Amino acid sequence: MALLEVRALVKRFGGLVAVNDVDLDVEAGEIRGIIGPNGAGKTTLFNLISGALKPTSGTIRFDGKTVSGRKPSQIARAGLVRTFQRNAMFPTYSVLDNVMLARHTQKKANLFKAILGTDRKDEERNLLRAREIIGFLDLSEFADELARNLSHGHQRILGIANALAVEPKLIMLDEPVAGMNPTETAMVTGHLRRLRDEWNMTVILVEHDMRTVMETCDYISVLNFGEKLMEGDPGQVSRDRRVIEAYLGSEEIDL
Amino acid sequence: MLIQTIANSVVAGSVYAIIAVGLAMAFGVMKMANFAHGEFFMAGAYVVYVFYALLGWPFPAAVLMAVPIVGAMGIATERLIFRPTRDNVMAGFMATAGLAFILQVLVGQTWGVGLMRSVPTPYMGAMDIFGAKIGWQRVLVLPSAVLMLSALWFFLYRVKAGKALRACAQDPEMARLQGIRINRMTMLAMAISGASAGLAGALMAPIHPVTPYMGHGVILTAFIIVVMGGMESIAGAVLAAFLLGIVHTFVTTLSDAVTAQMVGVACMALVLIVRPQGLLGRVKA
Amino acid sequence: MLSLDGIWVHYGTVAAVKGISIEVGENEIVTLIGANGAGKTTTLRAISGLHRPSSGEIRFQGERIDRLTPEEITARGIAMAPEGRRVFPQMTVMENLEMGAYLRQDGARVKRDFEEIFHHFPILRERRKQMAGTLSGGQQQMLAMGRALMSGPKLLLLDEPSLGLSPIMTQEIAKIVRELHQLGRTIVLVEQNARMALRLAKHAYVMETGNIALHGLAEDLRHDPKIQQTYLGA
Amino acid sequence: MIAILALASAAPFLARAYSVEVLILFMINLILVCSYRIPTMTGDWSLSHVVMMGVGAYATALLSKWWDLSILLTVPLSAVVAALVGFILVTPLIRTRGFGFFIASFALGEFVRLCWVKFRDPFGGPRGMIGIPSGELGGIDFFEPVPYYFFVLVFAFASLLVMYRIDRSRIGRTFKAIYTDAELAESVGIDVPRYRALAFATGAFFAGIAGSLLAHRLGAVDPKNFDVTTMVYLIIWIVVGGTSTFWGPIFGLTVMSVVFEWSRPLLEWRPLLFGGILIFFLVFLPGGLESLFGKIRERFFARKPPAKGSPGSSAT
Repeated sequence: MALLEVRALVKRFGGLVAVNDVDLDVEAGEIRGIIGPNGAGKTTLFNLISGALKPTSGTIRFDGKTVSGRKPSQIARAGLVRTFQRNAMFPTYSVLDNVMLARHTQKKANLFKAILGTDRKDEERNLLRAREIIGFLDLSEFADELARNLSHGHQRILGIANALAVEPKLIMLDEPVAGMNPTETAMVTGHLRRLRDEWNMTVILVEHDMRTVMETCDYISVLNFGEKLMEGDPGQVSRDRRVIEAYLGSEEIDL
Repeated sequence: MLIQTIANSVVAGSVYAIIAVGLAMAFGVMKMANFAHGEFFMAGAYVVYVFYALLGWPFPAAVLMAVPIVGAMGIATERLIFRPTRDNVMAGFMATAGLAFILQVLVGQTWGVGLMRSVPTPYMGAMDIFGAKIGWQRVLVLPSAVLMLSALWFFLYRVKAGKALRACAQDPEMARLQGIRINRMTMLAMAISGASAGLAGALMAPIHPVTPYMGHGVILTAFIIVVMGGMESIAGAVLAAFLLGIVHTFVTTLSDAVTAQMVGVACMALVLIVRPQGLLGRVKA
Repeated sequence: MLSLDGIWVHYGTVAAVKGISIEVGENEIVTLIGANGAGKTTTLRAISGLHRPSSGEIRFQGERIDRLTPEEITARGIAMAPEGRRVFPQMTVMENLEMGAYLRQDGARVKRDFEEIFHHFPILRERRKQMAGTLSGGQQQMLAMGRALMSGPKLLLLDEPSLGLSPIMTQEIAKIVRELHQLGRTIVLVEQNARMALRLAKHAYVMETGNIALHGLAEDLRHDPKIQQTYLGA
Repeated sequence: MIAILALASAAPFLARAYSVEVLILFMINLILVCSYRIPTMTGDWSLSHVVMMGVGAYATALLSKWWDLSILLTVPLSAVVAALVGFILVTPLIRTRGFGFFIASFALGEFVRLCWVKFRDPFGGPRGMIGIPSGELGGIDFFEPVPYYFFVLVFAFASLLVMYRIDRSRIGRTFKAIYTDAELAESVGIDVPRYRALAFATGAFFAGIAGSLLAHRLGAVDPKNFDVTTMVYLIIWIVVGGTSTFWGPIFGLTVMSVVFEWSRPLLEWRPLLFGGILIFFLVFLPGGLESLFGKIRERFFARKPPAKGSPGSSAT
């Protein structure tokens, strides 16, 4: 059984069918790419899986439990955490505090304990783990820096750190390398591979930068017009005639 | 009795519609929420008080004077408060709460605070509809509302500037790409918004106790209507205005005015729970 | 007619367009192609004034326009049919077209332009009383183009006109673009559909991560394997 | 801290009787203004907060008149009642955000207020209720200003301390995270509606304490005391001070209380001054006075801002 199972997923906006009958199986421990030309339905699919949108029909099962129709916060606590296209971090908090904040879901906060300060033990354990996550993503030297003072690349990596803080089984990344220079991009792809290899993390990657997708993903699903066009490994995908046509347009256009 | 109540509902709904339409319009175009809208209503009533009761102008002329005067107040509010706070709806709204204070003091200190300024009724007598008696002054409100709403409709749907205003409300960035100047449109919207509040106040002056604080009751009703109608939907505001007019009048007749207000708020809470975007509001994609 | 010289555009701290230069001659179609997120739309938004460049110069008919507001740029004769159509959804087709002609005073010629647009897009005449928000994607695209044309522009900017459209509809749009060009319009066409764009345009610029990776005659680029590389990365 | 407490303890013996009354009112307002900041931490600006204070005041009136409860019980019980009413009110409100929340809370607050006007029994109708006992403790009659001053001082100190702890706790940080980026907060598993409701009810709890203390002092409650005009004054305090730190509202209240006392000769013209101040701050200094400190600090000490402004985990 796959970690994430999407079955016959449909999303309509008024008359527009944004996602049409999509099936998806993501196995534990793989890096899965989801690509497709502009307007293919990637973002909608992403929002459906993360719970930001409710599907018109179809089911999403994660880790054996049905999650479609749940709130994003519930899905996150179930172990499926997303990142954002924008730089998603709490800008006026330090890097360490960002990750600490994201860890708050680990245990229900208790108003009285918080006032009396008796939740210190949990806090210490959280702090240890937060430092570990930051260390894993090479952000240790910025631990006390305010998030807004980081470079663009490091802000995006902090977004990933915030996602990891929730202790997910699967992270879904929305264009993690957008706007990055080649060095930063290499940094991120390196982290993703290490996450898969060392932490056995499952990753879904929605990304425009094809080089990153082709170099990083184990398997790729291609969307077009809201439907799944094909699936395959990077080599198969980049040679596929339908994929090339979806991106570059048809050769047989008649003018 | 029933007919009387229905007739009263229609009158109440008409006034509410004039008031709420202006509020919805300003919010629709550039998210301008005017806390002093009730004070604009009050200003309209005082225009009638000054020109009709003090200076002895004919009543219709005094009512018409409210349009340019309160409209100009709307423009001034746009320039001095809404434009500098354009990126923050709340700041603009709170600042107009300050404006409400200022207007109350200015009016109160000029014409007196405690005194209920009563404007003599220009049209005595009552109309008889199937046994129901409605004072002519109230009857007058209905055609005025119809006239005003039709004029607004005509402007928004038949006049180029009005269409531009709608374009602005739907997509300000695209409106700019057509060459429509946003700043002019926001001024126009506030002018109309102010003028309509002023007009409503002017019409109500003879049948409503005229005091510097008469805006208080108005603003609550107006906001309930706008929330129920869908914040920026003008048609929604008109619909909600008449619904609330009916609710208020019937409950007032059966019970009392305070209960009517409470039922009104309860209606709003119900709409929020069942349909948070309002009766005719749209969900933003 | 239009020239961009060393244009940089930033969103916050992120550079979306990194010092590009583009030339557009009178009566020609110039296309900007490239994968998603390459900076094409940002470039068009900079030309139309919706996003101010952080450095560089944009000149239109010899005058600098990069510090003007969108309203002023529209008044100078640049019209844009934006990405994702963005018609006024709660206005009729007719009203949308009228808004396109908002700045024009020459009533008689406006009337003629209505006819011309209905000639190019007969469906719009049929649907002229329908709310724009209820049109299909292809019809909305036609309306967005029609609205841009109603301002009587000297330069037409088309942002991804084929986006999300079926191949048949795409072909339809392509034909109309060619017609417009043959009638003497100057057009900047931003497209992801490279094969279509390269057959329509004379000159082409291929964008990649905010830079211009390639440029030249569209004819020469059409069979250049590098194009496929910039799209598919392999 | 100790210095302030010492000063506060000495104050009633140094000041005239009138000033003691002013100081009592100031401390009640201090609890109110700080409690208002709690829901604003999540980004929810409510227009019904003084009504929550009113709930506390009415609860005190009923509890002490009907059951003759001790003042030691009426104050906390009234706070609990206010928190409960807050919880009920916020349930429909939670579906709205930002401006919609603002005006919907206005209407719901009016609903509560209209209940007091409408039901003569038990709320006394439009004129409110009178004859609320001042309370006494161990034979000390709180009708006298000085003993009551110390009673209020204890509650104000305790309330502020707890609110300060909340501000610094992970719950406070979660509130602020929701304000900064609700979508991101949701994505890392924070149940945003639950925390917003919690913030609102917590704010109502402390507003209830303020209301209870006020009711005991005035001996009467009047629905007009908790209307939108009072609410606008509360907004003025918090806008003048700013809301991004714990100290902003306190600072704003202090400054505006001085202005309020100083402007007494203006009589009925006074609201005009306050309206003008509100507009001035929103248009020219939207961050409030506290934002000036940041600007000054940046200009004169070109170093990283100290940990005080940033809710650091190491600070507590």
